[in-house]
Amino acid sequence: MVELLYMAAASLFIFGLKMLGSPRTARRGNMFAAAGMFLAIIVTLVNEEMLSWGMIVAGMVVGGAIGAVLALRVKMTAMPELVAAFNGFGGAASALVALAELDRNGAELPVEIAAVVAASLAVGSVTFSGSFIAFGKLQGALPGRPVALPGQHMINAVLAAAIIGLAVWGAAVGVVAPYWIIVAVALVLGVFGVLPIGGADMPVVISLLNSLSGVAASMAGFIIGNSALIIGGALVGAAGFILTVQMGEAMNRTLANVLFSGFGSAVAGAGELSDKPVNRATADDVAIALGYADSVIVVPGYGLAVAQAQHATRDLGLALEDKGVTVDYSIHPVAGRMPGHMNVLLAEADVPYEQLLDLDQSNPRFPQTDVVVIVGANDVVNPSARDDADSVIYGMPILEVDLARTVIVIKRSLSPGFAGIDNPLFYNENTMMFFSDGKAAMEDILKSVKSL
Amino acid sequence: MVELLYMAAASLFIFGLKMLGSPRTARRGNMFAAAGMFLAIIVTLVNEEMLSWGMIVAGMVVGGAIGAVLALRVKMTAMPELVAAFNGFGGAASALVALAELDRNGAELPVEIAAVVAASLAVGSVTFSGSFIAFGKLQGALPGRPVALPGQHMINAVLAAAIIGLAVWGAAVGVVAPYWIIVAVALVLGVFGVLPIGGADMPVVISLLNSLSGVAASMAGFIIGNSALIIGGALVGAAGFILTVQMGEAMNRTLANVLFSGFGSAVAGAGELSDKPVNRATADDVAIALGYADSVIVVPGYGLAVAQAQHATRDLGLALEDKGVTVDYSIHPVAGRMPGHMNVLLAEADVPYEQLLDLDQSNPRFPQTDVVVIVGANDVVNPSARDDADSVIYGMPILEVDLARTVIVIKRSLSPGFAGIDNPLFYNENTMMFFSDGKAAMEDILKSVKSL
Amino acid sequence: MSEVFISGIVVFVLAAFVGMEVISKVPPTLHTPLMSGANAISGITIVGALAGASYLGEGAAAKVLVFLAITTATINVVGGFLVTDRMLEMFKKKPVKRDG
Amino acid sequence: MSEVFISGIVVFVLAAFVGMEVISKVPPTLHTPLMSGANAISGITIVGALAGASYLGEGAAAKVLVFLAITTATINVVGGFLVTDRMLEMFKKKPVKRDG
Repeated sequence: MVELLYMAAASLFIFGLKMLGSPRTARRGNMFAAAGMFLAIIVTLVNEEMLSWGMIVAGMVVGGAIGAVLALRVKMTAMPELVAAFNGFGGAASALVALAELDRNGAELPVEIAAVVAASLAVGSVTFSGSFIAFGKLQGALPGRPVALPGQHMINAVLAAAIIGLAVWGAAVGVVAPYWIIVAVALVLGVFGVLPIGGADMPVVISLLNSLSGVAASMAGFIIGNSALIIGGALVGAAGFILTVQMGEAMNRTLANVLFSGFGSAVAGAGELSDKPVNRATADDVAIALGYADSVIVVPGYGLAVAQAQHATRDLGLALEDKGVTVDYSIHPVAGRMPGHMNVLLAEADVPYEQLLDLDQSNPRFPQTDVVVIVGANDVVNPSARDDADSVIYGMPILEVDLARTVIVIKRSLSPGFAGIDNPLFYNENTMMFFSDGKAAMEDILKSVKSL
Repeated sequence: MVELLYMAAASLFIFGLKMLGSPRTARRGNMFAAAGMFLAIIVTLVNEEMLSWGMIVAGMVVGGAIGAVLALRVKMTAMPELVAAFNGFGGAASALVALAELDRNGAELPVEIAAVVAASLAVGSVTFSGSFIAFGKLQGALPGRPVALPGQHMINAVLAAAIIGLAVWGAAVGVVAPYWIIVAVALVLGVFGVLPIGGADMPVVISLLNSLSGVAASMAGFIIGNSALIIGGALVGAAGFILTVQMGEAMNRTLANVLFSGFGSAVAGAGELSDKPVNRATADDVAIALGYADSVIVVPGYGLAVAQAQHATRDLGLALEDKGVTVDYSIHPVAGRMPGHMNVLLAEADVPYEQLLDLDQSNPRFPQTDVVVIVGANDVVNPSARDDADSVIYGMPILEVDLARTVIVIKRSLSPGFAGIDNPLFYNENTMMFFSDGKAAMEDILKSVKSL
Repeated sequence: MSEVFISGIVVFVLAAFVGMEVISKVPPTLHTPLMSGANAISGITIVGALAGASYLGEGAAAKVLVFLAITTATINVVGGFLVTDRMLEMFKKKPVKRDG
Repeated sequence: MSEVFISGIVVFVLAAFVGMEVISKVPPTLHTPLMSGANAISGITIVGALAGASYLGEGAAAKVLVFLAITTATINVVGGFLVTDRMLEMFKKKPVKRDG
């Protein structure tokens, strides 16, 4: 009976995930999944002989309060950090469950159970420390650029091999020590694994950590023989994996390349910045170009989130629409710091769903577009990815904004994007550079547009 | 180990089914699934202590020979019959497995096993007899129109209730007799269930029987505790169910309506045939209309299959293309006697995949099409479904051929389609009726087109 | 209910989800081969028939049942995969010989 | 390997298939809420933490571990579902107030 109720909970997860995939049903889908979780918790509380109600209530109240405050207070621009943190807590919980089981049963385990205990500890710990490094990078407490020791890959490979060796030791000898050492090593591996990854690759990293948190939960399910954990974890593991692969494809890079290339580390790709002249523009110049256009497409990037410019951007869009200009928004799959990041920000600013174009919808439109406004995006509009076979980003699908009649780039300076390479777009004849903070720029342009 | 190999076989089934869903990979997908089956069979033969090699070899040789001959000899027009027959054999096999287990273990079973034995016998037997009734209808040995006793639904409901009663008896008392009676009753139910269903509803019936053959296999899997059967059967059961629902949607009818309405029985919907005049046309008239058109769309229906007219139709299409006419083919989801039936026939005649349009692709095209040629289709092009709220087929999505400039209907007579209702299309100003057998008509028109 | 039976239910439900998801977006053109391929997969019941053959006693009834089960399941499996392949071969033909 | 463990593997594989199929066609716009909702589901490990609480002995280490497990899992579950709902609420807003 318990098993069947767990299966019902897992079915709610499946329906919920499925519904999360379509705009019309997404919110109900989330509620389905939450209902499944509620069911699974109730079943567990009723079924087990709970000896420690005090601890359970305390843990759930503390955890619930922290979770609720974080969820309700977070700014939409900080969503990637929050999801990273939640991933980290999930990984930690799975590792802790494995440790508690180990504490209870001792380490003399059948070999397959020893293996999943080790896997749960390793994956959970990597997820925990890796997520909090990602959190630190996203939040600005740690540098966003790749940070690596010399020979970092070799070090990481040794750490991974050490975990496998420790798991074999634990299974063979049946003592607890190696498992605790696995936790320590895996925590270090999580740190060393994420530190060398640049900010622009965060969408891949967050997807991967999400997937790993699912795998850790699934492994914990094998330890305690609980199908709800196995199914729920496998669903998330697989879903996160698919998203990770999709993000990699959106950058034309393999997962291994993202994780191990130290892509965008200053040394690797800095190249020389061109000293060709650029067309500098003022807010008035930009306002004139926009106000007299028929069609405008806005291309937002992570800079928009940093500058909190989503509302100002939408205000400008509305003002232009009042003047009869068609305004749309083109969003590259890896724009921002997690998959779909820009969509969330623009949705927060009440930009209607229909105006958000994806890569495939956007590219055929640029040649017929009068003005493209780029706010805080760089590598995803770099024509080198299409034209320059020597470029490190060659082959990455980009938004081909250079085909539009006029391109306006709003940027603080000419500094390169995370890929560390120059962007020929900035030096084009039909490109106007407006050097400013994103939000201030939008407000200034809006003022000028209104006085046209 | 055996379980894991079965899981590998099941994974091959899943990949195979997935690949069958896309034209590029379909053939490889079928081979994947076949490889999974081969693996499952080998694993079973190696694992079990086979005491009866003679019987196994004999059964597989006889079955394999029959299957291969049927598969390699069948005409493409007879594909629905063949699939129906294979469904029937599959259902029979599952019921026989259940009977053999019953014979071996006796009838004193745990209640859940008793339930799946009864389910396996009932579903397998209904699938067997229902499939062969469908086979007979499709093959012409039985009348295609609905055939029903007075109070047929009531009789069937009583039979279904009897099966449940017998299952309870079997589980409670632990004797073999009720199970054998279940087989007998279910065989009758299969006959009575399919006889009242008209030929035009066969796509739904075949899908449903397909689904049931999967369910029967899955139930047999529960009896012998074999996950390969459970998974394989559940996959087919679910896939067949989805197809059944899609076919129902393509007719704007619920499954219950298809199964229980006796739709198209002459009594229910005959209405009066209009005595308005029609425009009769000769092969020469048709050839002139076609030869001087810019765009032609051919709408095939079951009549095309009956007349074996697919090659003649394609020859005419090629001749028209030689004259610079654009030729496409619009296929209604329930055209023919099984889902996708017309596509298979036209593929057999080498019509390229790209020229086969589905419902959604077709309807926007008709208003820009010069001539539509309807061969052996009727209800799926009946404008009453759109215009006449009193029609029994009102609301069914149709191919809106009446929006084309000229419509040519090739038909033996003015007799109504399976829905038993008149078709106002035939009396339209811009409709030309060419009364003839489909194949002869195509050949005559081809001759005339060549002499244009 | 035995543990095996319950885990059977879990497996059944999950496999049904997989079946639904995998199929729901198949283009109508492939419906016939899809159905006939799925039909062949439902012949997996042959594994049950073969398993039945492994503990056959002396009873004639059992022998007949198992023999028929093996035969009908094999018809379904062999015929189903072969005819599906035959159909799909036609779909693959290139639109070359336009001179019909 | 125990039967339970093996059927766990079967369940794992099938659930992974379901997860892949369900996700593979999600539009980019919904990637963030999808990920955050999936993340909340991975908090199912709370069930393992609660189960751990049911056979707690006297050891202080075990108590600390289980308490932390319950707390972190609850953060993940509660926070995950709430923030997903908050995001999706924004997506639902109608494009009405065009006067900004």
